Amino acid sequence: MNTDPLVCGQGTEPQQYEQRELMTSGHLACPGCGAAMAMRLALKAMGPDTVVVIPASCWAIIPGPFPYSNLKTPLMHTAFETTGAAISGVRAALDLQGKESTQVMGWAGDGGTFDIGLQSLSAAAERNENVLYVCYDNEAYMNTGIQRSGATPQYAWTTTTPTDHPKDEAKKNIDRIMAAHCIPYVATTTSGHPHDLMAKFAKARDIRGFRFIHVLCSCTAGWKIDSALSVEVMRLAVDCGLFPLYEVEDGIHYTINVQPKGASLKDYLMRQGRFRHMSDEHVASLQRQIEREWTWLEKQTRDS
Amino acid sequence: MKKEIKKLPEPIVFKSERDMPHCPVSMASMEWNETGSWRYMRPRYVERSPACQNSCPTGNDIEAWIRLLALGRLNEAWEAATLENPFPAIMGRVCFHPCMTGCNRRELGGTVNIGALERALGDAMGAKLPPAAPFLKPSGKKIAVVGSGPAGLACAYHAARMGHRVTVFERAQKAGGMLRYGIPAYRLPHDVLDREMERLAAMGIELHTGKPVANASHMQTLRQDYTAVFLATGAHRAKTAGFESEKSPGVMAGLELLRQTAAGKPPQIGKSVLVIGGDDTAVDTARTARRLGCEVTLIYRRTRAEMPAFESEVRAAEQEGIKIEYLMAPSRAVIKGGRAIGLECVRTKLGAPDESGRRRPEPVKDSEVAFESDTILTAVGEEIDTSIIPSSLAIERGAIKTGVGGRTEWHNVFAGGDFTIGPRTVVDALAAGKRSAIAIDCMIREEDAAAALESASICGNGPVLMSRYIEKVAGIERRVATTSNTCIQDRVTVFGEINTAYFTSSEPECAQLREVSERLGKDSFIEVTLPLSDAARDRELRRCFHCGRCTECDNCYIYCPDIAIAKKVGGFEFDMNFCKGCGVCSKECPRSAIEMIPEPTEF
Amino acid sequence: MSVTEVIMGNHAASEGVRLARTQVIAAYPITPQTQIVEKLSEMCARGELPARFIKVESEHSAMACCLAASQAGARAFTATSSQGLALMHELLFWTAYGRLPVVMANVNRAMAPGWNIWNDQTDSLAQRDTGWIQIYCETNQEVLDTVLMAFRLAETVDLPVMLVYDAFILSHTYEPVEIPDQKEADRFLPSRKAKFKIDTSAPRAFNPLVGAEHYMEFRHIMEQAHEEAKRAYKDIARDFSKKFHRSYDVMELVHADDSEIIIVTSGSITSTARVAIRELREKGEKAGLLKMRMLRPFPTEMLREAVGNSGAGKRITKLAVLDRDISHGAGGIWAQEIKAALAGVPNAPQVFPFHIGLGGRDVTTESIIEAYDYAKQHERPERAVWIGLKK
Amino acid sequence: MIEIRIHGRGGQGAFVGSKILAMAVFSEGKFVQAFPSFGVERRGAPVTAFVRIDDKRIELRSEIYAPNHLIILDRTLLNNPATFDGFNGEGWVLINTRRTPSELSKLKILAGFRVATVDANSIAALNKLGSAMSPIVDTAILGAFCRITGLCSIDSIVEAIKKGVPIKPDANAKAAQEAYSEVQFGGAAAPEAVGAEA
Repeated sequence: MNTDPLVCGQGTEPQQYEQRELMTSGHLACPGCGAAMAMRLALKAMGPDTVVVIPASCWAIIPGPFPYSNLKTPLMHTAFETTGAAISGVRAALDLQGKESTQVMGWAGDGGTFDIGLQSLSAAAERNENVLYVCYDNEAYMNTGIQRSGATPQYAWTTTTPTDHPKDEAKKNIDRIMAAHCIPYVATTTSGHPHDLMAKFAKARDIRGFRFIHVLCSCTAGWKIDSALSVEVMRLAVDCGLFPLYEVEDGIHYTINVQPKGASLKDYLMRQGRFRHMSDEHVASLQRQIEREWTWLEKQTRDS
Repeated sequence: MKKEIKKLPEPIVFKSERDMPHCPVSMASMEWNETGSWRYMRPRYVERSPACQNSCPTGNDIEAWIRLLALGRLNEAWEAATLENPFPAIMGRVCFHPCMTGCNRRELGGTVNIGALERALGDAMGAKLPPAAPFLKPSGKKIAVVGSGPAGLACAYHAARMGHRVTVFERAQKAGGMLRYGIPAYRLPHDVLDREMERLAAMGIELHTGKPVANASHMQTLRQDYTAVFLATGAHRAKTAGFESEKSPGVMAGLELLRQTAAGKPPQIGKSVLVIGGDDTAVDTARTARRLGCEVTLIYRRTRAEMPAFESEVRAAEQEGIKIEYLMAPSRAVIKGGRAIGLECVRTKLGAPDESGRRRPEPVKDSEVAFESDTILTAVGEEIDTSIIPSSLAIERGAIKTGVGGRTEWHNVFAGGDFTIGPRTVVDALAAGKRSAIAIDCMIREEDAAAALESASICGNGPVLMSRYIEKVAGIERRVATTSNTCIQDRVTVFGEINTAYFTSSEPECAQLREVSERLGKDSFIEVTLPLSDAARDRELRRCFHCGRCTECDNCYIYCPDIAIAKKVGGFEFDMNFCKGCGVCSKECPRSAIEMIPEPTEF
Repeated sequence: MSVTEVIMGNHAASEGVRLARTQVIAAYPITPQTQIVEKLSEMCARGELPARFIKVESEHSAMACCLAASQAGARAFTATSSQGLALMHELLFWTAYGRLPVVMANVNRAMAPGWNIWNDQTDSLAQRDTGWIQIYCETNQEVLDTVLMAFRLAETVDLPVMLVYDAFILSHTYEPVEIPDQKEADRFLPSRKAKFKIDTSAPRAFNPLVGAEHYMEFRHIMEQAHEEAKRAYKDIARDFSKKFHRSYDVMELVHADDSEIIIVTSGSITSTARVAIRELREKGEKAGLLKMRMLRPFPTEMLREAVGNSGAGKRITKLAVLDRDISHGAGGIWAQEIKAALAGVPNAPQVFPFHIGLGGRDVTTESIIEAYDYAKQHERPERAVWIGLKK
Repeated sequence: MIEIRIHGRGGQGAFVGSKILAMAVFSEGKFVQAFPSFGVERRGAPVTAFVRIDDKRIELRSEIYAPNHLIILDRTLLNNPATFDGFNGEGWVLINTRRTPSELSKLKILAGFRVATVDANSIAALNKLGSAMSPIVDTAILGAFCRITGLCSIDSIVEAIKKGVPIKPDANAKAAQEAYSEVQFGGAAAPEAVGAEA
């Protein structure tokens, strides 16, 4: 796999991205929506023989109301906390119909994954269901108007963690939780790294068993950024080390895919309204967290 | 505003619940929903001049040919390169490449080695270069060009491409002027030059060599026989270095050594040679003498820092065993038997800056040094031989006085290159030749040359682009198209407009030099600079930012959350029915080829 | 050839699920339902039932699995009880409103707290508004037969069916059950043909956002499906009776001809009530019995016809409704339903509500007769009577 | 209708015993119903199971309050007066014990009852059913029960065991047959005398 995150747009040659679109225009995502980008790219990698299962989330709205859909693949909306179970059910039914090659892709937000959906996710992972579970993580309950979730970074503003008392707790490390299930594949990526994202989806597609991809997706409304900055902030999240891009295979083999370019954490934070109230002390504390995480991650990489 | 026409599906309307499915299930896509109405700003593809192009006096569309070369589209690359600048193989070798000074890559690991790439392009075409076809129909007009140096050849070339019949008169036995007689063959091999001359001949340009235009009456005849005359006889007269007994035998102009050597008849200059000067001619002289088997010492008044010669040339000279005495000024030739056998010099120190901005060398008292020599070669600059200028034409600062497009006071006589005032570089000569070709064409068309040149130049005062000129006069689009629906902007792309996230800092690929032993061996005028390896060339091609030009890198296409960018043959197209105006495409364009503009409104 | 075996109610359900050629089973253990899925696990493990059994981590996920599998075209089954059913509540709507013909067995167990694993119908009755068809069973045979009927009904009208039976009294009780052979079952229950299903060759989005401009229509369309379910049930019951010689109507009125006071039951109490009625009749009482089998769709018209005294010579004066459930603050749920169905019917009998046997309290013939006697002795009902309460 | 109540402790197999008995009786053409005391079974805790037998379909679904027969799988349960609740003494009290009926007849609580005994613990232990500490005695006792009551043949019991006991069916069947031979019922009345009217 080409792990150069910059390969997109760097050279002269057209990138030969998959041109087939499995998502249509006219959908209801906000301008610059990182989650919309993620779905489009993911489906390009997954191909048309894919069933998408979506719980309550922005993506429950984005595809459009009855009688429409913006996906050219089957899509089943399901209850908020059920993604892990619903994809298991679809998988079982398809297998019995001999459609074992059809991919089943759960597509849940951070609330539906880190919080309310963790139980059914964990169970499906424990059963090693032959499905792909995607968490598109925009770091808060955006669809309901920006409330904190287990994925919200520490010190962030949300409507339930106002600037007078921003979030006390650190972001839950869902990737370690999933890796601890010793499933065949866990990966992190962002919509700001399309090449990395598509490569990981393509890799996941060809693995049997439970696969988990965590996609950081910017939310212009919730992160309080200009829509044009949507991709840039995702890239900075990686380049400042806050959101490491890595893979874990079988729960033990760690690979770091992208080395941060050493962007400044403060620069990342200050571009976003949700962090702008942060003191230098808070920034320093977050920086220490980043360093701890990287120390741990690099140790895993060495040990595996 | 233009209404985008595209047949969109209609929304589904259920008149009765009987028409509805029994469960909530989709029946159609969302493509009825024109999210384009959400937009405040709209994107558009723009094309801006790359900084390199703007920095090149000829307006060489470097980005275009680098792009095409990287894509393996060699013929198109050649075509793009020779649109503005006729001689890639020559210029790749001899130009000092002001384009590289302008290159935005400088900020991220170092400027693109355009010179090496240009040479690679020129050489890639092989032994036979394709003649350039005229853009315009034959005009039936005859143009005389006097002098076959870079200015004359450029004028001839561009005039021929505009459909005129061109005859070039050259005093020397072979065409090329300073390219042939001023630049040593180890820098610009003669077969490279010959190839280019053949190509010009194949374009129908008549080259008459050994035909000096000796005097004013001769010139009068020309201006009667030809619709226009372009004078580009160059500056060949060596300036004197100003030391005592400079006229003695044993002292000769470096230029003369170069000329005779190029003509295949190198003079006898003995074993031990002193070269006086610090410019490229001085270095060329020194290195040529070295190749003729001499021990060479270069004497320069200032320090290395002030030396006008290219750093790389000076380094190469040193490698080749040429000794350089800095802060040393000649005071007199030591004469024995009527012949200079040595040179007395005085040490200098640097004083206050002079009018050139460089610190003036001042002699140090009682610091005389003497050098022995078989021959003293002077290379302290050249000047114009004004004797061929008719007396009715004004002379200004030692050169013929010219106006717009090199037009002299005689209405159909133009002049350019070293023959006129201005920077005396090969690339400037090429630019002057092109400007005059356009001015001559304007004269023929009875159009205002000043206006034409201004509108054909980048930002009105930058390099003049042939592509713009022919597009204006004949509507012929020769721009190397990037993407469709592009708004061409007369603006130069600055480094701040490059999205550096998409580029990694990388060192340029540098051309290797031939081993010194080989340079000074049997075939001592063999080309010193080696071509880039294919791999190095390909790496270097990929270092280009392609400032301000769409390369179809797919970034806009791949990020668009609204699938409102379609990939078409030869570029992309926005679908304004759906574009929500988020601006991601513009922000993420690595090279600033998309801009956001306010959504047009009728209110 | 069918065989008759002495099996427990839970295994009767399992046999029905096997005979229905169920494709996807997802379930979670809860007393007293557990033997259903234990048995199904064995069947799957032995290959007797070529289904996928997903051992989920909760009832909630069990229903999510089933509805998703059903959406993908499979025949899906789960079983639960009490707390588990309550945990599923949200997904019961998803299944019904998604029009997915999932079949679920619910073994009636009381709700906590206090912890009580014994029989009580409040759990399933509390789910009456979720859009599911609900059928209550009296015997183990009826449990097995109802599984087959439930799938056929569900797939005919695209609605999920909950078959309901009593904890322990049926679930753990061994009694003879005739188990049809597979061919017989297949003749009655063809394989499922979904109108729409998850299929990458015909991609559709299921359960999208439905705005106010369509939501009400969907509710109305589904309400019509419930009406259709009543008609379809009759056909299915008739066909079942023809093929298996056992008949199950939506309701059963015993001693319809001459009864004056009718004991209304559902589930296993019915059996004991049959004994009680016999005893009463032996004493000369004009006692009758009305067994309610279907809660949803509620058989309003049939009820009115059966006890509405519209026929000549009928004179049913009182209905003693035995509710093994409670909707606190409103009384017995069956009684409410029956009262509502009879509201406005001229000459309709008086409805006497009784609470009986809550939380596994044993229901004996004596306790049923006590209710009968109360109804007989009182001219009109006042508040609900609690049978056997320690006062 | 004949109603039988089995008293045991969790782990002894009272419920399985009731099921096997029902299956055996059913195989001889009678209607049956078998059910446990509805509760949370814990090893060692007192449990009961019930069997109803009738010539016609059994509708009654209440618990059994007046059993015709009692089967007592653990003699310590004799200490519990509730064991004999509702028992009218018409049928048998079958007790798992080494003692003979006559030895037990002195016990006040059994006064007036027809008592049969069998050392089911030993039989089970010899057949390796359960452990020495907690033998599983349900199948053995059924052999004894059918002998004394004649409600079904030992062959039907053996068949039912083979069909309905998942583990060690042969050892269980052997235990039943041994108990059938070894049961002591002290020359009491003929087995068919009880419940014949059912």
